[in-house]
Amino acid sequence: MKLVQRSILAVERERLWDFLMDVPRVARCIPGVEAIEPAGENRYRGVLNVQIGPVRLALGGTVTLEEQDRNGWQAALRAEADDRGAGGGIRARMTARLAPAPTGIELVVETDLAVLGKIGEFGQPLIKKKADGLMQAFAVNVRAALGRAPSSRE
Amino acid sequence: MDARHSHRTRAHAERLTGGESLEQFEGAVLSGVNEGAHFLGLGWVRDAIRRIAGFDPFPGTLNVRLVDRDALPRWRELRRDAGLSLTPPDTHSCGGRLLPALVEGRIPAVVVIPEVTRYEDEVLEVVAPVRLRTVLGLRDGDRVRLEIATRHVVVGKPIPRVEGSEKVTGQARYAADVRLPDLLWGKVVRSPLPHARILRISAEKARALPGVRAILTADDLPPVLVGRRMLDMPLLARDRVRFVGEPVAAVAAETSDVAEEAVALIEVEYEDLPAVFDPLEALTAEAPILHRDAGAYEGAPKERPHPNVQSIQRHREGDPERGLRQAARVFEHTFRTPRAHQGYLEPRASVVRIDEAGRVQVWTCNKTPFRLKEQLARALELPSERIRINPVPIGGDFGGKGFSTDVPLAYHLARATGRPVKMVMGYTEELMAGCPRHPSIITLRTGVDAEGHIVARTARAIFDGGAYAAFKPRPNVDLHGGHQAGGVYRIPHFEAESVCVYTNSVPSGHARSPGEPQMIFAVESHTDMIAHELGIDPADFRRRNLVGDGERLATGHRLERVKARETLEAALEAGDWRAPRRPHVGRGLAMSHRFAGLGDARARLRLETDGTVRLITAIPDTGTGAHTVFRQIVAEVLEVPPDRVVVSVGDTDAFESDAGVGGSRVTRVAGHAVDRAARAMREALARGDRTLPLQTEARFSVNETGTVTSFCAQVAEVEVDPETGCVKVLRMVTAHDAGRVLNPIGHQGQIEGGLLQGLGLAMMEAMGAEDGRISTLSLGDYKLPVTKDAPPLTTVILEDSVGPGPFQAKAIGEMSISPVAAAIANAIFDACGVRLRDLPLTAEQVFFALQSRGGTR
Amino acid sequence: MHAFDYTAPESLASALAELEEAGDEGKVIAGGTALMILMMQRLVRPTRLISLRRLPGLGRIEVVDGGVRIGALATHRDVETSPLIRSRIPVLAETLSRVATLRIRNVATIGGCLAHADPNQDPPVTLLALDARVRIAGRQGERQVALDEFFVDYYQTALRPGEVVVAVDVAFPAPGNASAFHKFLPRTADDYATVAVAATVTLTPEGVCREARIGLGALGPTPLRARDAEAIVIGERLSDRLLAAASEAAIRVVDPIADPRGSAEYKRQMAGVFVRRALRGAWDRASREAA
Amino acid sequence: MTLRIRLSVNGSAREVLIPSSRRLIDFLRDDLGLTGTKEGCGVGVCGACTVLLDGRMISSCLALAAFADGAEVTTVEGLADDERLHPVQQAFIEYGGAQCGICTPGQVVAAKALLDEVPNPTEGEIREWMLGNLCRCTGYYKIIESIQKAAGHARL
Repeated sequence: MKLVQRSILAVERERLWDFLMDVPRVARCIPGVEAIEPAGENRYRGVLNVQIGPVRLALGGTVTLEEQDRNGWQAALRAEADDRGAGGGIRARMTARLAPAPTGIELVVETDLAVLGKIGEFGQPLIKKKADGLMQAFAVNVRAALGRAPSSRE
Repeated sequence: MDARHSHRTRAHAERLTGGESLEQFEGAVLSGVNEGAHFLGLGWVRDAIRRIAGFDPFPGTLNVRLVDRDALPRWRELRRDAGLSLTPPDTHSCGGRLLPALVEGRIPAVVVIPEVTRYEDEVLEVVAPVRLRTVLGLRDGDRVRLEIATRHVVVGKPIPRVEGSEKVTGQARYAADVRLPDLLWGKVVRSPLPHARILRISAEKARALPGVRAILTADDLPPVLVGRRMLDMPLLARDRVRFVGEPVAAVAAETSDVAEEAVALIEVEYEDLPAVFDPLEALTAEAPILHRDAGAYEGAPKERPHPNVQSIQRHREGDPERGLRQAARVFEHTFRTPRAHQGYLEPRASVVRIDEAGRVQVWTCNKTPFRLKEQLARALELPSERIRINPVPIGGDFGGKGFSTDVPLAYHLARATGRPVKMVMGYTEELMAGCPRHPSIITLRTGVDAEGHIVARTARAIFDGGAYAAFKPRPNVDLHGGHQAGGVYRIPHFEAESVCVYTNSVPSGHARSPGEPQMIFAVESHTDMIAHELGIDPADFRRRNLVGDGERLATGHRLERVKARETLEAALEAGDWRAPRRPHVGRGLAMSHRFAGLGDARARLRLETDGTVRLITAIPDTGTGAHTVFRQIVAEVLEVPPDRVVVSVGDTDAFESDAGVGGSRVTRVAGHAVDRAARAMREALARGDRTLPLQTEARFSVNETGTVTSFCAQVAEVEVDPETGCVKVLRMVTAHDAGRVLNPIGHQGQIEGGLLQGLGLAMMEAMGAEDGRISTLSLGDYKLPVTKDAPPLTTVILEDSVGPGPFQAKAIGEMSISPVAAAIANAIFDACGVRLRDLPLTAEQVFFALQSRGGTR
Repeated sequence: MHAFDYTAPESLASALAELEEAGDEGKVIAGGTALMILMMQRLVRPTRLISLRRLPGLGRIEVVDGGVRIGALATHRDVETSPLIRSRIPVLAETLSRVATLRIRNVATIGGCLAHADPNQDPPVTLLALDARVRIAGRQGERQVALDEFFVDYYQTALRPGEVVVAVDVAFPAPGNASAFHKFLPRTADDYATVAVAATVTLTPEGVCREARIGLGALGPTPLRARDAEAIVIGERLSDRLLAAASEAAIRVVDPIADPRGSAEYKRQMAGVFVRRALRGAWDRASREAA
Repeated sequence: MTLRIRLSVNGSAREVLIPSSRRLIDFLRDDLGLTGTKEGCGVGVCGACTVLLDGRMISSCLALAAFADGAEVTTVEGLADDERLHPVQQAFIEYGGAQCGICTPGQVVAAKALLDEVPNPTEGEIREWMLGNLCRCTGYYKIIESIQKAAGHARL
């Protein structure tokens, strides 16, 4: 399933870029992410906790920064995580693009998400909705994180 | 059935009020002779009458002397051959014979013929539940009219199902019910990805789980490929997975819970490969290739214009290009149908035990056990004598249960553990990795002349075959759909191309009337659309173009004894085609035809010392009622009461080969085998061969379709809610050119079941998928019709004696499913002017179509 | 299924104690029709299962303070066939009779239905329109929550850890009040609703709407109230224009997801149609009542 | 965890030890060998696993065996009275209510429950009651007819 999240942030492109390339920091903007740690070059290990009512998933896996094109202001990362208890997981490829916008920088995050195994059986439509919600919260948190930073112009 | 029941069956009523097998005799009442009365005094005779005739006999007979001397020779013939034998319980008593009859057209009775009689043979003794002299006020010399059931005393009657009692009491043991000592449970790890390389499988955690007895991956198995015809599928994915749900590893454990847990603990690392899900995209130059060299697979068709083609099938007659050029008008429409599951309620189950002698004992819901044995021999690399498929009833097949499925895995798990292994799929697995009906994209292009005659048609059908062709049994791995592109019409110039395509989706397989509901939906919608464009009533347009006696179908197949027109007219009449309609109500029409199936079958009969006749058939019980029909055939030929015939299914040791169930073959092919075995026995008995047990055996094989087909015409009446688009099917009419109906209960059951499956395909059944992942993974999301969806139904049976089966039977199992969707789609158009070209015909589709047109007309 | 400890305490107090002790690892079960599926799918794996099935008196349906109190353990079928419900709050019996199949209704409990908080279920839709209140018990005692504050998100409620639903209270309809429930089932009769709408309307003797509530099912992350639509009809007389305005207002609050029962856009459109139908249905009944 | 439960199955009292996670259907089929109860969809939709728990029909695939503690369970094996079939069973044989037979145990159990509660149901009542018992072979017509006939028989 494909998800697109757009948000406009009133920061310099460079600053936003540097923030986004700091994977452990940016990952904390996704609600439910815990304990992100490096696991090799451009690779990180971590856990994403997701709750949908009684269903609580602890998706443990890796995030790999696959592409960093600072000239083209585009990056891509790949996330693979599984919940062994349930016997399922997610695969996501996310691309982030930064483009100038009248009131700041537009951050466009495109996610191609696959929900695998038992978790997928729970109901793809609902999971899509949840993932969409997660990405929205992510955008809000990024904005907040940058806003808190001292050099913010907001 | 009473008036409350809007569903009625004309054939039933006709049968009960008399019919062609009743012969008229007239006699004069006389008194004095009372041989029969003595006979009736015997308890076993009374019991037999009760059983056969269904009444308690009045203890006394009415003696009648035939009046018409000309009728005497016929009566003597009947005395000798006809009726049901009354076989005594011991050899000291004398037997006799019963002929069911009606007295004065209303009182059920039997004519009793004791084996030894002293009196003249023109005297009949009639037994009824009442004292006939009193009830009819008869005196000696009075005339009495008798209708005697002569031929087909058993065939054609609504005999209840042979195995009914086991089924209603829960005693019938299906594959999943097989319990063996030391049984382990097997489960499969399935691929979560549609197309990927397998990098690593680690099973340490699973292996460490208490109760786990074996874990197998492709590395533990021989590199064999399996398939019903084309061998393109590994037992477990080797290096690469090609669809979500493909087996990657197998586990055996002490309980199913532990096996399930182990499955979750097995870690498989994959590397994604580009995947393709759309069959049209799969045929482009850039498409990912699923199988590097599919042409090299055993059983693969030679023609392969693109590496992702599973099979391609063409029909060509005349000069379609010229035909289209010369046509007054040309119409082209494209239709789509979705992936659909057979919906049987018994998920596939397999049990394998390797016995002390090293033989592989198999219990599985497979409808073609003898072919399964051959498939297994190759898959397991064993001589076929080492494999024995034990018969079990099958909880619904509808085309889906012909593949070896989990049996090879269960075998390897049994071998690895030294214990028997049971594998039962959950319904989620059925929906994810069963063998659903092929989704299709069908384009029809038809040229019509100025008088409304179809002169030419080209058809292109793309069937999404999924990741493997292994589930298809046809020699060319194709579907039947292509050759039905001409429908029931006379089309001189015709070309059809049907292509099955590899995609990264669950492999498609056969489903009741493979390919045909898809194609008939397209053909019969297209037919209606042309009729409307031409301003001709859809029934008239069909009348103009229906294939006639001695004419050829579009494929060039010549037909005889064609009843297309009669079938159409019967449906129109029963469906009140011309009656006025309320607003938002519409009627639609659709037709189809189908030949009875081909193949080979065997049957063995044993007359046992206790007088029972045991039929041993190779045909498993899939619920169609085949065994009951076989019982009737044997009873008819041998003139014994049907309950004297015991039907049992032989395991695969019992015969050399048999084509099994499928393709509307059973009554025609296996029925003939049974008929031949019974006739052989009758001849043996006639020769005076009385050494019991007496055994006969017969084989029947047919490879030519022949010139007789069966037609079906249906009328649907629907009501559309213009605010929601919701379609309610108000009633259905289904008319069948049925040949001779051997068992009206079973025959009607096939019609009704097929019709409701057709309604499911028309209205709701569609497997959703996103990126190759089936999204309707339970029967809560994938809906099958329920009691309230069965519309009021009128069935019209046109019976006659022209079928290719025994007693002139035709095929029925795959007849009623195919026209339903088109009949309903055409009715929706008639009701609200909306033309739907994609199945299912959802309320949502109708709603948005109405919206875009700005309301109903 | 995974292994777990199972207890069936015989008093509410001990059930609550056990639940508290189990903490995150515990789950209560009543009818089990929803939880069993989640457990079989391995998506919920409690190590302690506390059955409420033996709790005495929790299945009663009784008159309390001008209304009816339905015990959490009352099954759908109990409510559907209760003479009290049938005579006093017929729309509730009607709603329950449309849920799934008899086998499920024989087992699934009202408390379980509310606690499961599946936005596709039918009873909350009507209970919202009836302004029901949920009674909740915890170790600290009982509390009441209005139903429209009870549902929080998909499958999520205002229940705090350690709490269970013990009853739902529904007031008897006032004079001039009537309700209607519409479940749109374009596929099969045992399906979840594509959309479900319940409306309740109280009319003055002159036919003016004094009070109205609209519940929506399968149209968002929780069962919803269409408050704007309610406000539009209050103080008005029935007309096509009024119904059209109300249904447009209702469409604005829905946020359905696409599933095999329909696309999001179709569900939105159907929300409009069925708000209209339910309002009209309730209105017609209420006017008959008033007449 | 192992539980001790007491229950009656088809009239005979039993006291058994079961794992607490045992489903009722597995208990009946695998522990007691009562394989007449079938598992179809596994999610309570199809009705193949219908049994009666204290006279009420339920999906045994969605019930824990523990739920049957202290209760009376009736399965298809318990419908016939000695050798005499229940009228519903008899009618299903005679009127073609059974074809492949996999849904049949659930159908006859559900139909028995119906006739116990509504001895003389209308066709509409039959369709409503049997809504949750899927059949893929018959198209339901002959099931409905069988139940009507059984009701008629029961009246005699």
